[in-house]
Amino acid sequence: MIDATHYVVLSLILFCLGLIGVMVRRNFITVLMSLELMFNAVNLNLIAFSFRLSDLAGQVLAIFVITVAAAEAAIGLGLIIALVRLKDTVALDEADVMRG
Amino acid sequence: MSLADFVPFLPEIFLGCAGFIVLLAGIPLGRRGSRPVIALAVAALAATAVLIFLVGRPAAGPQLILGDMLVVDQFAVFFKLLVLAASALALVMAAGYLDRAQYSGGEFASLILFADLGMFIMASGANLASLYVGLELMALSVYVLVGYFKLEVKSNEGAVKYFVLGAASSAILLYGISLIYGTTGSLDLETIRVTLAEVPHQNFLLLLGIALVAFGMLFKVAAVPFHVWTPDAYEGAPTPVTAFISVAPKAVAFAMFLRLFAGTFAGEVEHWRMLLWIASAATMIYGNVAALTQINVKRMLAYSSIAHAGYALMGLVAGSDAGTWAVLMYMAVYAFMNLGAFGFVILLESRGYAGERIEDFAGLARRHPGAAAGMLIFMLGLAGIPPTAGFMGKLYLWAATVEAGYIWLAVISVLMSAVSLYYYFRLVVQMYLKEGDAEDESPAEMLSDRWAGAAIAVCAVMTLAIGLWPAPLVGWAKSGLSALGLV
Amino acid sequence: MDFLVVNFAEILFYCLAVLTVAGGIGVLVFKSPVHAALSLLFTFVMVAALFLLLHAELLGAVQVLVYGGGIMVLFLFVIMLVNVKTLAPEQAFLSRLAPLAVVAGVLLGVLIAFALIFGVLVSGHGDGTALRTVGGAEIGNTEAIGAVLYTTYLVPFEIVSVVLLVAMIGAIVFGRRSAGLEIEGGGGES
Amino acid sequence: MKLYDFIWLVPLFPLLGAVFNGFVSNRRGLSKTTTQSVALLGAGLAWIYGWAAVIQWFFTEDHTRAYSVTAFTWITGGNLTIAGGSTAAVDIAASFQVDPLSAVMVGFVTFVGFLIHLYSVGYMHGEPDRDYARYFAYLNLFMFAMLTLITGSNLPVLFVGWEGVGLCSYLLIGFYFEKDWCAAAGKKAFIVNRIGDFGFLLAIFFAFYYFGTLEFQGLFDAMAGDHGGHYATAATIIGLLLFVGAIGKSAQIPLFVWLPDAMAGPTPVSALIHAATMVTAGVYMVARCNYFYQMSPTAMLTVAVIGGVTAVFAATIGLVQNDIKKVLAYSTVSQLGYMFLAAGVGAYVVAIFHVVTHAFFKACLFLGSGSVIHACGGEQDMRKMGGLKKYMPTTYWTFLVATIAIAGIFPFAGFFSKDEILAKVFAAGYGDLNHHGGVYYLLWSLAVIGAVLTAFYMFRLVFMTFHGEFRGGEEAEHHLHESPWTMTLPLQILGVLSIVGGFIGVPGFLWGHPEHNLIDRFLEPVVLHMDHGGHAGAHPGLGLELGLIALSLAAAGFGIWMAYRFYFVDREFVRAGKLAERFPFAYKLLLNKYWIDELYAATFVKGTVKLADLLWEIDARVIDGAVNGARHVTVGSSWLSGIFDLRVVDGLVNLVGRFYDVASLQFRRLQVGFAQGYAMVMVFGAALLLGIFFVVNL
Repeated sequence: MIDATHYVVLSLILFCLGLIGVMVRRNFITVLMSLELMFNAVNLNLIAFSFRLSDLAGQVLAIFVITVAAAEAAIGLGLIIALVRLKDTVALDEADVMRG
Repeated sequence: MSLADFVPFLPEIFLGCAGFIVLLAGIPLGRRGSRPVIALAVAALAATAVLIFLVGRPAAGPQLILGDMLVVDQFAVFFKLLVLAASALALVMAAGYLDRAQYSGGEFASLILFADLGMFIMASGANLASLYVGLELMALSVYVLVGYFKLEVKSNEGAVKYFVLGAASSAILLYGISLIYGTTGSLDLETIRVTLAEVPHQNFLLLLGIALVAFGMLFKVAAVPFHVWTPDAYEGAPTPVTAFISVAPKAVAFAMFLRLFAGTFAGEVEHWRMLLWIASAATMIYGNVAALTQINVKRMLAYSSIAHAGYALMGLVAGSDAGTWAVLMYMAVYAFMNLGAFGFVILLESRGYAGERIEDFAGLARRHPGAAAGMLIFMLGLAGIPPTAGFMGKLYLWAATVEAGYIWLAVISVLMSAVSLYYYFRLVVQMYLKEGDAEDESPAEMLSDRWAGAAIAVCAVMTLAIGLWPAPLVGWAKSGLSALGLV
Repeated sequence: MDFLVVNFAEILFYCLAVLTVAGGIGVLVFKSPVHAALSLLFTFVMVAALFLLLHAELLGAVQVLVYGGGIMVLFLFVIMLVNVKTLAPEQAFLSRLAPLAVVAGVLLGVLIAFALIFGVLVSGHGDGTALRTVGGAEIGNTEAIGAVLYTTYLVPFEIVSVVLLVAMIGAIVFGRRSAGLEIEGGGGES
Repeated sequence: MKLYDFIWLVPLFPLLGAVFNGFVSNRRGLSKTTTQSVALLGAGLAWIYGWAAVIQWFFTEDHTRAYSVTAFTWITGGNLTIAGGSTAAVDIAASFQVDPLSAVMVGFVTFVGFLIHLYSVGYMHGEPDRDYARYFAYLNLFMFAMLTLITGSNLPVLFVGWEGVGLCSYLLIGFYFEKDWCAAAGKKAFIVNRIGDFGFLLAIFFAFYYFGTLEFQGLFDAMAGDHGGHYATAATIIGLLLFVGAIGKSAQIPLFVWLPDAMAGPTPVSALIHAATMVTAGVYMVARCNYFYQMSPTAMLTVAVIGGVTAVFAATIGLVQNDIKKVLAYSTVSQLGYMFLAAGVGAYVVAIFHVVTHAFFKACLFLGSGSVIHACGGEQDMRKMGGLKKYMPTTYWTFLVATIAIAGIFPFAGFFSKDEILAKVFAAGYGDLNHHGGVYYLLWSLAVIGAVLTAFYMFRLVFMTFHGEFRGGEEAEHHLHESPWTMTLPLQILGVLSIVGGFIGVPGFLWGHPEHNLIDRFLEPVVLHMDHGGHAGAHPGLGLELGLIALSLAAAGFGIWMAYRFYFVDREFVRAGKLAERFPFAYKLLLNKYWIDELYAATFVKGTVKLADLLWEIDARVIDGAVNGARHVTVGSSWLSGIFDLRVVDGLVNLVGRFYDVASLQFRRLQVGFAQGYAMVMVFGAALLLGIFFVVNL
């Protein structure tokens, strides 16, 4: 029987992949994708626990997470468009006017 | 759930509707500058405050409403009113600023109202789901506000950095929430608290969940090492937005922090205390020391705001009643001082451009003695010199920390607030002891903006009044404590 | 064949898990953002399948519809919109600090894994029927979620609708071209 | 009506004046007449009301208990657990008190403060209207803070005043915009004073932690009721921390460096703040909290040693300064050292006595120097003065009187207080106080040397400024004139007080009537009486007392005689110049530090080389070696103290600043500038925190 621990391990791997993606990709769009990966990892956790507990709360929270992730993606993409208009680039590390 | 359940929720409903109306009204009203629509938004905030007084207060003791999603208590009321005051002041300060930069006020004001709605939910959430959703509503509104001046490189850059880091940190927070759900079996704060009280052994998965939630909260209050977004977001954002986000979101983040850690996870205090101790000490040291060599006032105030988060964290480390209400007190005090300080940055203009450099303050005492005196009050307050409110706030935090036996943390904070005087007084020295460069370039001038001036005056009066007469605020902050008995 | 039948769930899980992780790695390593996006889409679908294994039928559907259908289209749309240049595989698609970043991520992962090894999950038996039951009658996952979503979780549900409104405002604020305002610092194609 | 029920009015009057001048007069640029009337009214009402209230209190109330008035409740904060497990309510009132110590302080602070306001009217008349209003607003604000400090009846209220006077001091130091100077001096003053405040704040916490109250009377009662010495540790901790605060505010080793730089402010400010009142706040605080020191031999010894060493150390620096205000500044540091020395042997009353007399003659000296600077058109270098006696007789005579007073010549004010300090220190050695008798003997001999030095540098100042020929050129000589009456009247009043002020403390036991020492008897209830070990009661006999008095008079006389020889008889100061040539090593360092001898050589010596050679030939052989030797020692020690000042203390202050600068830059490097770098900082930070978290919870 596959128990929740398996899912948690999978979710951990996915989460770390997303986290590393946020840190290593230069392209703002792929960074956004990596963020989505992290949110998916969380959802996997929530739903695995929801099943184990036979409790719907986890699934409901997962729905909220998906919705918020969608909203976040919309704002992120809006920022990308503004960035491209200003600097003609999507490379995240070229936004480095402020430092120190 | 009955219709009566909705009555204490009316302020939030009203605020949401008001946000929508302001958004729509901004289209026709916006042609005459941002002032009409901002006046409308401030009126809505005032009406919300009245509604809170009428229906939003707990009749007797904390009360769970709407499927146990929210709790109505004094604690939440305290933060809601604080948020309303801070937003109103920030909006009033923003009016002239937006007009000068020719950005519309409709979206701006409505975003602030929506952010306030999110903060209300954060302050009164009794379930991890509602807390999370409120937090995201606030965060998303603030991302947009930071990048609101989309044609300015700094504003966009600040928003990009804040957004990427904020989204990553909210994923971390969510991961922590999921682990707490997986180890306690519930999202309901009260159920979790009861479950934790029964856990006989220490569970690393649970501790990990608590730690990750703490990381998410530390990000929101801008504590080391999750402070990295702060200087850039604060510097880049339009200054009224900086004033707003350095105060209101930080205050409600502390509200949520307290509700979770002083309430729900209080049983595990011995486990997480060390974590916050380190974060608090590191934040105080980092914020104050890094601020020393800043030459941009907004950036300096950003580091100072990091440092202040460190002070307030001491109250959480203390983990006592005294510590809790000291944090409430400190947040209120800090709100007025910081809003006032940023208010002057909003008003200062140098050669047709925002006066953000420290040198722009040179010789201000001669040209604008009133303004310089006001800034002096805020700087004294932020540095914690009596008889300003800043001293009172720190005093209670120190008392709570020392009482809980964390002498070293108190010693670090006293030492660091001594260091802080140095950079706050760099501004004072500029204002009082230096002459502006009169020959080669025109010195920075204070704009005459009656709205912003009035808002700053309110902040100055509050800073002094709380310092001289803190008893009412203290009483009010203490009354918020009964809330934590619930969870 | 017995082995396959008896252990069908396990085999399915491991296959899906491997494919999910492969998709995730794809997001990290594909140079072209379009390829990365497709890899992400693949991951989303695999995760949706995992949801089905966990008796979360509605979530599985939502995952495919919202992520696969909505968000992914948005991504591709923006990729197409912003600039053709960015479509070409990038010379330097990794950040300056990539090796260090991988170390940081792995370090955090190891620490979390440590907690996972020594931690204990809440006890439970994994009964899928409870996830389909409303008021004692077993009707279906979607109805069950609907029942709690519109009663207990009404407040967050409404707030999420405001979140979407804010996202809309944000997208408009950032995306709209404003007449009368000039970009300082030059650049851009506006 | 009990006037002293409203003692808080005393600080309030100047506050109102400050508010008016700061917000109305300054903003609207009202005329000088309005500004000065309001300012004088604020200070004057405080003076009149303060005296009236104190006098009424004196005749109606019991002097052994402080009469405390609560204006309003200031800080409330529930119950805190304190030492020993009991709880105490945080309930701090903005309360003010009248007791003998406050009465004395109110008496002279309001009076001297008013005189200096009056003096400022003349001195600052050349400023533009707005600056004039700003100046008086600060000055009134300072009076408010200082009066709060001395009338407050608990440590937090005292702290409010403490910070307030510091703030006004900074504002007034920088009143004249001098760019290069203020960055360095401001930095110095901030860092130095904050170190002191840090100690003070910690002391307040500890006091509350141990005693559960911060009221002076409550603390006094707690200590007085402690017969088993339970609070000895607490007293040591609190006493030492409080003393850290006092060191910062009262400019003692090693935190004295800010005071000489503070002389850049207007001269009346130097007189009021940096000589007569604010800098003595540390002494007041130690005297006010004497019960902690009485309970702790360690704290007492620390106070005495630091005070004694500072007294001599600062005096040696004063020997070679040429800036008239710098000499007075180092002299102030030195006199403050005497006060702490007195406090350190348990003679708190004598310390306060010296505070009072010092306020009279030092204010007179500073105001006199201001009058001189005013006449010389802003010149502060004594080598460009000389012969001013005939141009400004009033200034000269008042200055001379004050100089005699500070030198300690009978029957001027300084004699009584300084002689009593010397006597008490000697008695401490004689009585083997706390079994540290040897140390106290040593401190006594230091203090006697200090008395010689004081007399020397003060008379050097007088001779260089007022006697001989004017050396500032003909152009400047035409402008020399006596100052207006608003400036000379305060000088005359203070001059008279410098003569008669000492009689409030005539040591009556000399003729067998101890009760004749008014101030001693009056202030006695403030001090907590303790048995200090050793043969505490042992008093030196009357003969010994008289011997000591003779010795201190001789010391002062010797100093004056030396100054007379070097700077009066030898009009061109040639002998001093030649001496410098004899010790080239010391000379070179003095050259770098003080420039005195270099300028002597360049201006005076060069023209009269032959004569100088001749004189030196005679001097070196004929004049006794004692003069030579004494001079040698003083030059050497002032060189040492110069090195210490320059290298060690400045070095430490700079090191602290440098450390923070470097740390700040290093910290800022974390802020790499792009989002992913930040994300990495966060993740590494999270991993570190998580690692610690797990290890702690294993």
